[in-house]
Amino acid sequence: MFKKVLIANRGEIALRVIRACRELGIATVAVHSDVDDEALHVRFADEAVRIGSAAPSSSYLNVPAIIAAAEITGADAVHPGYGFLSENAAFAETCARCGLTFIGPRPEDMHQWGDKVQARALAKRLGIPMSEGSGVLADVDDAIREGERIGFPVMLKASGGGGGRGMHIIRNAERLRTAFPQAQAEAEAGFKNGDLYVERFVEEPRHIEFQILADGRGGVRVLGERECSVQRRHQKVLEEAPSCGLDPEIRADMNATLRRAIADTGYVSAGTVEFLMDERGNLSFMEMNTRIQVEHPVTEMVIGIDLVAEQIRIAAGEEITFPDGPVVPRGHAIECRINAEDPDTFAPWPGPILEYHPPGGAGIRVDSGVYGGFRVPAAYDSLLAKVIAHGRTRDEAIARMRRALDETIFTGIRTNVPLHRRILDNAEFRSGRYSTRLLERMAAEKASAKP
Amino acid sequence: MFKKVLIANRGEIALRVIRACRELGIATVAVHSDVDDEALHVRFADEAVRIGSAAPSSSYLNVPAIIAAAEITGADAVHPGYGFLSENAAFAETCARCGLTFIGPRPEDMHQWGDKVQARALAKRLGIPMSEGSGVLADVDDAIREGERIGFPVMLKASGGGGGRGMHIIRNAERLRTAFPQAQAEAEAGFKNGDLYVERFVEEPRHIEFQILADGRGGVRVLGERECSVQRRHQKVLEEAPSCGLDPEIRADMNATLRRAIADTGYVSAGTVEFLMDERGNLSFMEMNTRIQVEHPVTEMVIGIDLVAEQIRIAAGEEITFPDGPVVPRGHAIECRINAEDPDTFAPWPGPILEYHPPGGAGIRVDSGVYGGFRVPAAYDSLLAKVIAHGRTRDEAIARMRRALDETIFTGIRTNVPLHRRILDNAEFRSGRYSTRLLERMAAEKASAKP
Amino acid sequence: MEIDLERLRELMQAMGEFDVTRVELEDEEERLVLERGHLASAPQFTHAAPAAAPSPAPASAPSHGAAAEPEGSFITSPFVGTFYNAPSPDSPPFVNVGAEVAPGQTLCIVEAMKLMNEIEAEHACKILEVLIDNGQPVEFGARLFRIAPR
Amino acid sequence: MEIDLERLRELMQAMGEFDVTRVELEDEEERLVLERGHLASAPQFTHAAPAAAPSPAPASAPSHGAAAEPEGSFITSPFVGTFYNAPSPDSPPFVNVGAEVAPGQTLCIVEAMKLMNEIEAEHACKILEVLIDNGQPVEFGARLFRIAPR
Repeated sequence: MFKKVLIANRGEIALRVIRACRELGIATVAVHSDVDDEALHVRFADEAVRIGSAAPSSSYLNVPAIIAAAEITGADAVHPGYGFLSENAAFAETCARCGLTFIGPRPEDMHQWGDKVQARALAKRLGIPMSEGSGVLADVDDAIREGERIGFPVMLKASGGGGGRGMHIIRNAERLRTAFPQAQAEAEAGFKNGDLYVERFVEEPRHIEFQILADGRGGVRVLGERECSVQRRHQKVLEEAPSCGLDPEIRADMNATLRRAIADTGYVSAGTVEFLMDERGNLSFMEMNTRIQVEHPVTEMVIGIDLVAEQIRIAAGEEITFPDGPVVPRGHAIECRINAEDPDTFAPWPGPILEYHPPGGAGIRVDSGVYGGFRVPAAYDSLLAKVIAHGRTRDEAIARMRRALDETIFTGIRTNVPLHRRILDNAEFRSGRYSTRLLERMAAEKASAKP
Repeated sequence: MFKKVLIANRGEIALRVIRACRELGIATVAVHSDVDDEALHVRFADEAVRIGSAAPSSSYLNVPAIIAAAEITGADAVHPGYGFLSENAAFAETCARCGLTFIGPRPEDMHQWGDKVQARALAKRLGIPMSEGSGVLADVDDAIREGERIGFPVMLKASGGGGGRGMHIIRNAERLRTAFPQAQAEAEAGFKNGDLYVERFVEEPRHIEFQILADGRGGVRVLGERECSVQRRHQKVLEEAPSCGLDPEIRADMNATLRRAIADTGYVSAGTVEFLMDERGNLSFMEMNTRIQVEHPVTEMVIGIDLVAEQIRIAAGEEITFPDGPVVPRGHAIECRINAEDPDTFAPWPGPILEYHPPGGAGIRVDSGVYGGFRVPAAYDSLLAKVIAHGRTRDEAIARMRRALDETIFTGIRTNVPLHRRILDNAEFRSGRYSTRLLERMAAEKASAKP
Repeated sequence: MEIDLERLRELMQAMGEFDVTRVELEDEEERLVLERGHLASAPQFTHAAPAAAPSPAPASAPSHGAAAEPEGSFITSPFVGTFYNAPSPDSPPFVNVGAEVAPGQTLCIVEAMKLMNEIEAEHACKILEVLIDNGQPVEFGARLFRIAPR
Repeated sequence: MEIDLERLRELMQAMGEFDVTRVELEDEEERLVLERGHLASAPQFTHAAPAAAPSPAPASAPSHGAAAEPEGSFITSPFVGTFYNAPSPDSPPFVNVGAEVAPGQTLCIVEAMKLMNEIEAEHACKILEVLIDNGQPVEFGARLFRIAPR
């Protein structure tokens, strides 16, 4: 097992990794920018190294500084968290070259799953269900031909995109003619890769993803699904496990398919395969994320396994610690991402937290990266804390989360707690039959309700 | 179901009940003394009524004021929490007379289990294993006769005592001769009842207790045991579930015995049967507590049931919500009681909490009744918060609790967090083979380690 | 106003030395209050919190006498219950505004558990204001009457 | 009202010095209230926390230059790495205390990932103190030299 792990991240996920390390008896090194001198991960790690200034490029994305911090503290492994360098294959390679274990997949896996077109081709080969779609489009005419073959509306996507960036809904051929060059230029500028492709567009899609874990020693687990359809502009807001929209037969099929796929490719570490579910309940592959995800706790709550601890153990060459077999989720879990933002305009709201009272009690877990008195920096994402509620049933989890939000207090800054309250009270959400358009519809209702 | 519940308590247990009520859709009324104007239960209840001054007799034990508060707010039920009026049969009767449902057992059950001698006689009749002991002692000579029959050392106990009060270890007949009149006078003064009895004294006892639940409609559950041997002067400090000292066969026997006993007596609501376990693993009945207990969360963590919600539902005439069948604890849970006290001298340490950071993350539950900025009053017990850790195994739960304590921060007051750290690091505790004398022995070791 | 800075500094220094957090001095002509630091700031924080916090459901206690904070002396309720200004619905009130009240005189009733608790004046005083409406609930310490002591 | 700004400033300064948070002065004609800290109290709280809190394991960062807080101007490290005062173990130091340094002159090396990063003086200055021992690790922003600008 590792003696000392450097966490190349900040906020709640840095705390999450520090906690897993402490429970495994591993010393921890936090790295941080100068605006994070007082951050919680700095306070709670065994050692902390200031590596740069506020701009991520100077600190949390600054590979030489992070490696140097590992060198001077004698760390033997690096956990990248999510975001920042977590899916950067070059960083993983650099770690390996410098004698540091990167706690995550092999660089080649990060590479091939990171490129949208390669990933689609690989997934197809592995028998993972796909939406109808094209290869890389040669030009506008090719795009129109493919669009007509698949049937409009289609989604025009950038090969290098991800997380909702570089995507356009196209409802007819004329629109495609104007949108294509524009999207190409955007992709060129944004991802340094102008490749585009089209896919069938689903009007009321649901976002379903499967948690996988593999130890590279023959141990492979598919740990059930998460429903992440409560999204705003492709940013997840609230997640649950299991999904109440997934057909049990499709769930069983997918478990078998993904198990085979992961075993075939020799993938190691934790990962998530994301799917879009159409109105008839059919899944189609979106992407594979080669990291631990923000919403991993909802899976942990229903299966009783510490995924980050497993990830660290696997990186240290150990086997998965829990037996193979069908995964039966115990109860239901919901996660609310509490962001420092205006609950209506979604404008980020950094600044000093005057008072902080996290929720507690039966069935409530809080993963936070802040404390009363902490000044939320403007330089990073606005996630303050994740509140996770577990119950025997979905209704119990909803009731529990509803009361937990009532006792979640932040003063000094604005948070999206009121938005979460509205979601939990929304009839469509409560019914369990909702799509990724839920929030959009709620916003429209709210706007029309005002005179 | 009730529309509005008044909580006749304060601190973490008042919060605990408010949480359960909110999840059940029940409005809540807090009552409070004037020094608790800013207390968390006052802030989080739907309504709050100031009922008296700091002295418990003027507020939290003031029956007319509590009933009046229920009347003016229109509450239809009262939850007494633990301590204060929770085992006061007269209060339960007054509630009933005033048309309020007392959320707890029937007054007659509270009465018969509350009197030590009646309780012993009842337990004996119900086939619950007993330590060798006497009936009420007529005089000193009777005491010596009984002591010699049972064999010294014996414990001399007051019928009206409880929670460690009114107990004396007697190692020989001569000592008994002097101790008897003294104990009688104490009992007379302390409990208004001079009755005494003797019991076999165990040198290395463990405290084992079983959680029971009965709905008065035929539903009876025995929900496994808790180990509460980490005690200081008969005050529990840390509890776990399950016990690693209990013989599985005895556990199964006891489940069957208690099930029958509860069904036979027609007991309703939650309750706890406390046992003393001797060095050979034999249990003997100590007492039955007719209330929810401080340490109920460790049971909740391993069985996944909200005991307070069940208690409220039962009082409203509903059935137990989970199916009958053998209770298999899922994993292991530990609770640390965080008190405002000096970790070495145990002197209470009331005052303003300047900064409060509760632990979080996977497997951690916090039940607290305070916040940063709250001034802990000197008038009440020193329990600030309960930290509960759950793991797949006892070792995992210990590791988790250990790191949770490291991130539990209170400034401005002293707490017993350092004591809990020492307990978790103690080899005897970690081995699982420890008795109620653990803390005493640790204190002696610490004292002798100092030059 | 003359500020004797040197004396003030000395006083402040002494406060720090002995960890004194508040000094109040008053004579016929002048009044001086000094408050110091660390410990003083915590209760303020406490106090500010409930007001500033988005309380899940604001404690709508039946009668928070302190809300408007009129100045003066008060008779407060020693009981939780329902306030009655007269012995029966048909009777005239025990006291009206302007009444001069003798020690031991009944001012009102606070009813709880069907018991009519008569609240009596401890000292002689004049009733300046009746702060609770007839039949309204009151909590412990609620202000019932504003008075002028005599 | 006449505002004696100078006296008030002095009083304010004294308040800061002795951590006094409130001054109230009143005489027949005037009343003066000074309060310190409200807005400042939140960051102070923040700041006090890490120091006061029983940190599970105090951040034993390789080099927190700010610890002793000597006064003056400093040259800080733009990199995380290991500090070397000379180009090789056998060479004399790039600069010694008392050295007058020209802009662009190499002062030391911070090594990271086997790369020797030469730290140069931006402006002309005089070296008053070398704050890091040879071969010691430094973090971003760590103070390397105390200097006198010229």
